Amino acid sequence: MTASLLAATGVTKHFGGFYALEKVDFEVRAGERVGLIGPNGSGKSTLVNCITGTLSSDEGTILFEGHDLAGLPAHRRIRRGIARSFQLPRPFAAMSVLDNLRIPLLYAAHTHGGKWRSEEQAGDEAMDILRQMGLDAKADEKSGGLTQVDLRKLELARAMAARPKLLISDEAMAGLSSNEIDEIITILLGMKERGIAVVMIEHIMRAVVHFSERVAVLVAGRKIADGKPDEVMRNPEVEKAYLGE
Amino acid sequence: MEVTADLLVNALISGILLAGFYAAVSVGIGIAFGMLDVVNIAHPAFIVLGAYVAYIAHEMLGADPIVTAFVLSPAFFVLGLVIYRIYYYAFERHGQESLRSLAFFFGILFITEVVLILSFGVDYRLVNTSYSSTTWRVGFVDFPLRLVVPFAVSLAMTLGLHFYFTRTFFGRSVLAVAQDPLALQLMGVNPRRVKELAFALSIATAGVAGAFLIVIQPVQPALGRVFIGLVFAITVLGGLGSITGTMVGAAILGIAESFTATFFGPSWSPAVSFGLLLAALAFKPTGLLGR
Amino acid sequence: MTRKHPRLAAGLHSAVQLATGLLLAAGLASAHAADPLKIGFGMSMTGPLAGNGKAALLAMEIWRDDVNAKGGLLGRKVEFVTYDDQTNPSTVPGIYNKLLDIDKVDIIMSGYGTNVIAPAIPIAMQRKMVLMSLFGTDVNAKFKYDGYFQIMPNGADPSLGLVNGFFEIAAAMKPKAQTVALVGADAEYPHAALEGARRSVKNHKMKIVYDKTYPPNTTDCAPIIRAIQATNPDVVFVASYPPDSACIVRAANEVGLKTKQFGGPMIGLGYAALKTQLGPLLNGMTSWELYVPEPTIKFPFIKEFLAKYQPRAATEKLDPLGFYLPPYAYAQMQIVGEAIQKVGSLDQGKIAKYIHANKFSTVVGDVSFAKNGEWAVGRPLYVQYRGIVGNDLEQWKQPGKAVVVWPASLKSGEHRYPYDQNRK
Amino acid sequence: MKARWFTPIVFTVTLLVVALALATVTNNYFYTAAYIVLQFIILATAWNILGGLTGYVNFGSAAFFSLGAYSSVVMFSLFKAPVPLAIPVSAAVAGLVGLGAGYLTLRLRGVFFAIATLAMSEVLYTFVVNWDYVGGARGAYIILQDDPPFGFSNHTQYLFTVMALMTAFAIAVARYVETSRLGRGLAAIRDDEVAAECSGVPTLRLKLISTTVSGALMGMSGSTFPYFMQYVEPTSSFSLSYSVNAIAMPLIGGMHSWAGPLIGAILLGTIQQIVQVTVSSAWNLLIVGVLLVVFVTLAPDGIMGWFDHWRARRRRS
Repeated sequence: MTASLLAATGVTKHFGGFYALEKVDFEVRAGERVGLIGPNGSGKSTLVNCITGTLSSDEGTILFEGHDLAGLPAHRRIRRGIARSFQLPRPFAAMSVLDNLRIPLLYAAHTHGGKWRSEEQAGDEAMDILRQMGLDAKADEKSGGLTQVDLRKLELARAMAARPKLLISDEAMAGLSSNEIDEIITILLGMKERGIAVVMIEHIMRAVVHFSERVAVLVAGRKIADGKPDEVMRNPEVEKAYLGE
Repeated sequence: MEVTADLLVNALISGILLAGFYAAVSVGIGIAFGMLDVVNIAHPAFIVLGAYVAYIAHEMLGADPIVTAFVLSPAFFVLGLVIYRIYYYAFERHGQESLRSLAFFFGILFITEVVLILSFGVDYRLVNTSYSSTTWRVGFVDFPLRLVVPFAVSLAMTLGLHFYFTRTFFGRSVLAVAQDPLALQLMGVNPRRVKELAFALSIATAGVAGAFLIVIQPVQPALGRVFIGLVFAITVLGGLGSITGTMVGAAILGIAESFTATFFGPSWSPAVSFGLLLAALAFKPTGLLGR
Repeated sequence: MTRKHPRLAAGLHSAVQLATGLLLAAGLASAHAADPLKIGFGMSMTGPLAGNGKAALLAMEIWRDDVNAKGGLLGRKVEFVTYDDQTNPSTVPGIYNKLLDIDKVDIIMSGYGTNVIAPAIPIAMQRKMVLMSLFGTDVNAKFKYDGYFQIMPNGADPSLGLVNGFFEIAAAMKPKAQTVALVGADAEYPHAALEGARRSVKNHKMKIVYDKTYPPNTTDCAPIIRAIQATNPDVVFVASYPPDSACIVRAANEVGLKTKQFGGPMIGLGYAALKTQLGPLLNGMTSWELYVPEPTIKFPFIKEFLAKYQPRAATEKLDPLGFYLPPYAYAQMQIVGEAIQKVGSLDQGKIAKYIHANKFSTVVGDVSFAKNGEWAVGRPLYVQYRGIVGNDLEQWKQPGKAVVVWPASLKSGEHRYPYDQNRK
Repeated sequence: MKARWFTPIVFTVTLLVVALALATVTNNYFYTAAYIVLQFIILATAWNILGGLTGYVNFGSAAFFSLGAYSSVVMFSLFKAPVPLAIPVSAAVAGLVGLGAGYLTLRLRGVFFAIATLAMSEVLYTFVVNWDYVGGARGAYIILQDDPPFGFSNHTQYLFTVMALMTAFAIAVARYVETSRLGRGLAAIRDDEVAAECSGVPTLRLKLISTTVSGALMGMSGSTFPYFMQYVEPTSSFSLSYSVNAIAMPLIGGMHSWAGPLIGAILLGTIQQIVQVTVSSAWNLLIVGVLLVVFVTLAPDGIMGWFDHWRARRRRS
């Protein structure tokens, strides 16, 4: 067992009287592929937001590589290596696809990628990433005009451009065709080679089971299961939560 | 300054009467900006236009300004329709364009001002109605009809609008349109049509508020600029998306102004009003009754 | 505008000059004897004081036509070059530099009011031009320019001269007024008047019980009047601009202000617009005026001037009475014109010296100037409005409606007090 | 053009133009009109750093301009501060207030931020009106008795030169902000603030830099105003026209680069100067109004937008 990369313990978040997360423990080891599933409104996105710093949690601690992330704003967390994609794509719409990738390359990647990049270097690296994603032909297009699948790819490409150690992919496949889903899965599986741990949040079970080494299940703000995919799927509580829908 | 019951009660009444006028002036922005997200900064210019229309009718026919305003409100309604059409084709169709539409309405503000200057000159105009110089006195409290009449009509108008927006199908679809135009379309309602009519309604209120304005104070073509800050302050302070929010905002600023003028020194009243707005924005950006 | 001033062509021409950077050295083109004599100034034609500005411009144009009918000045036809200063001081440097450098005017005059006079003075000083100015309040106190003159008849200490009459009336009441409330708008002129009032109150050994200002666009002045009433003053002094003059007068009537004397230098009450609109609400007030048709006021030629002014003002939708600013706008031109004619040249130094040294007979009476360019002896009027019925304009052209109660030499009636018993 | 050459070139061109003007132009009207146009170039350029590059609409440009002007008034009243000293202090004061406005962006976006700046402007105006030391509602006089320094023949020419150099500085700053890493970060904030923060952009810090720089440049443009007028009063220095022009000029010129506000300000500023001395200002207002309506409806990306389109089309063919 490798050491834990991300260790969240007892994370609690409430909005007024509504508990979106209640004492959730969540762990990711370096290079691991983890699936995070749960019905709508179960708190998956809230957990992502608490980990990446878009929201601050009310209780609990989140350690990344052993360091407490408490109080760190989102931009400092991505600089430590936690990148994310958004459920609804949020491109920098007025910029070209290439420039979208320049932002994390210039603002996040330097901290653990070793060096400040020049504009040219950032451009070259961005092009590399786009090539891997199959987006290189669209490098000069305005990102606002991309198709759905390209927007999803751009989300992932931009997250990768931060040179992360952990990538959280928030429903990158919702609404895509099955060919497109396979494309995205291939991209995510490729992360392992680069030593990037991936947390995949998804509704599409086929993809989750195929992809994940481990699966955690959130229901109504609590984690009800965590383990190997086939074990978790057989868990009666999980079955209830899903079949009961 | 010694605080006496006389001053206190009168300050409160003055503030409430003023609030009635402020509500009428702001309710159009409450609809256009608060419900439709149209930053109609030219609204005060239409109010001044309404004031001049009422003035002309009074000079030529001796008509009461407020009666004129209601009689002519269909004309303002049509003006609103036209402006919304232009706005729609230039901006709304393309989505996120609040800054450019802001500039657009600035342009409309200037053009309206110039039209007024060229047709009426730059002098202050004022209308004296039969009730302009009557004051009811109840105990030690004054009720000048110059303010009471606009207050009462304004209250009726804003309450009417409130019920219209909360109780009718059309009204509710206006409230829905900003939040979820797609769902509305699925219900068989054309969101553009809804916004168009609601915007036209907001301009119609400007005509009425203009009549109040010329009953209450002398008017010159550029007076509208003074009200820009005030109307947005009132709308934002009370909270967007409801007529009651506008009424609460108007009440707060009206009473604050009256109390500042009575007990501290009128010179500070803009600082108090806009300080309140800044504080509200800093601590509760959605306004006091915000959605 | 172009209808009245054929400036469009000239302006475009100068714009082309500016754009191409074609630049003539000043003084190259010396005036030919047959050339018209050009008088240039900015004037408020838009903006909050435009009503006054346009009326003043009309009066000045009447003077121009009168002079040209008599053969002009120095044998030259008089021409105006005017620009709209938008009642905005920041336009003034551009306007006056344009007048002097591009239009090459021979004489400059000021626009209306302190705000636009102040930034014109440094330019006049730099070019050593005489600046006859229209209704500034003690602007020269800081500049101390000897080519500066000012036509508002408040005397050598303008802010005190403006208000002194009001407090002399208060002091003459029996018993003498003891307590004073001062209130005014947050603008240049009212603050100057309030400053004078504080000094005058002190001179008359009275006591200030209320001293506040308010924003010029106040919608409802009743809270102010009530706060004043709560201090129960013998005298209420107001310094205001047109819109808030109306606000204060109406509030005083609505609240039922109880005091012995109420009024002051309230700009706007001199115009037909507010006179007719406020009508009977003015009764009993003690107000500052510059001309009223009382039998004691016998300025030479003023009737002739008004006979020319009033019909033209009516067609141009300007102040149809013309009692406040227009006669003085005309008078300042008479003074400058006479000085040029007597000096026999456009030598600015000699013109200034002549104006300082002589007494002028104008439509507003005899005028001579103190060292600081103000009237040597002030002559503001304080009147009490009486017997105003309805909103009819014609009644204001009759004597007995605005009775002069100060100064004693021009008095046409006695001051009646207390105010609240003379309101009806 | 290489970035490091831009600033020297701007300053060299500015100095050459100024020297040429001083050598050939004697009429002061040129200098006063040019001064006003330059003042608007700085205001528009400064506004664009926050409004165009960062996406936050400042509706209170007049307040920052006045902060600069009144800082100079205070300095002059205290010890007759010369212009070169008044400028940095005015910029610093306006920059500090800009920093404060930057913290508003924590909670306020879009129109709400615009309304907050408008409210701030009203509050500052009320303070100036009630502050007797700077003349209150009566206004303040700055009377320049001495001859202008550095051998200039009069104050107008001196202030014109100073203004031209400040304009060059403002343009250099705007160009630097736009083309640097900072500019990329601001553009990311403009497009999507949450995504920017999650891409490593320290959004708060960048917004604070943007509001501070923008405010400081606006303050700078107002700092020489009292010396130019020798008289300032609050109503006109807080005039809506500064705020509107600061928005309208970049909008007409184009908001995505430093050249947009420059072109817009030269165009609109010059038109206003010409109209002021030709037709009545009622028409002046009408021209601004019509230009605004026409440009925002027909040329959404301003003049620079046309230019970019034209360049793109030429490259393609």
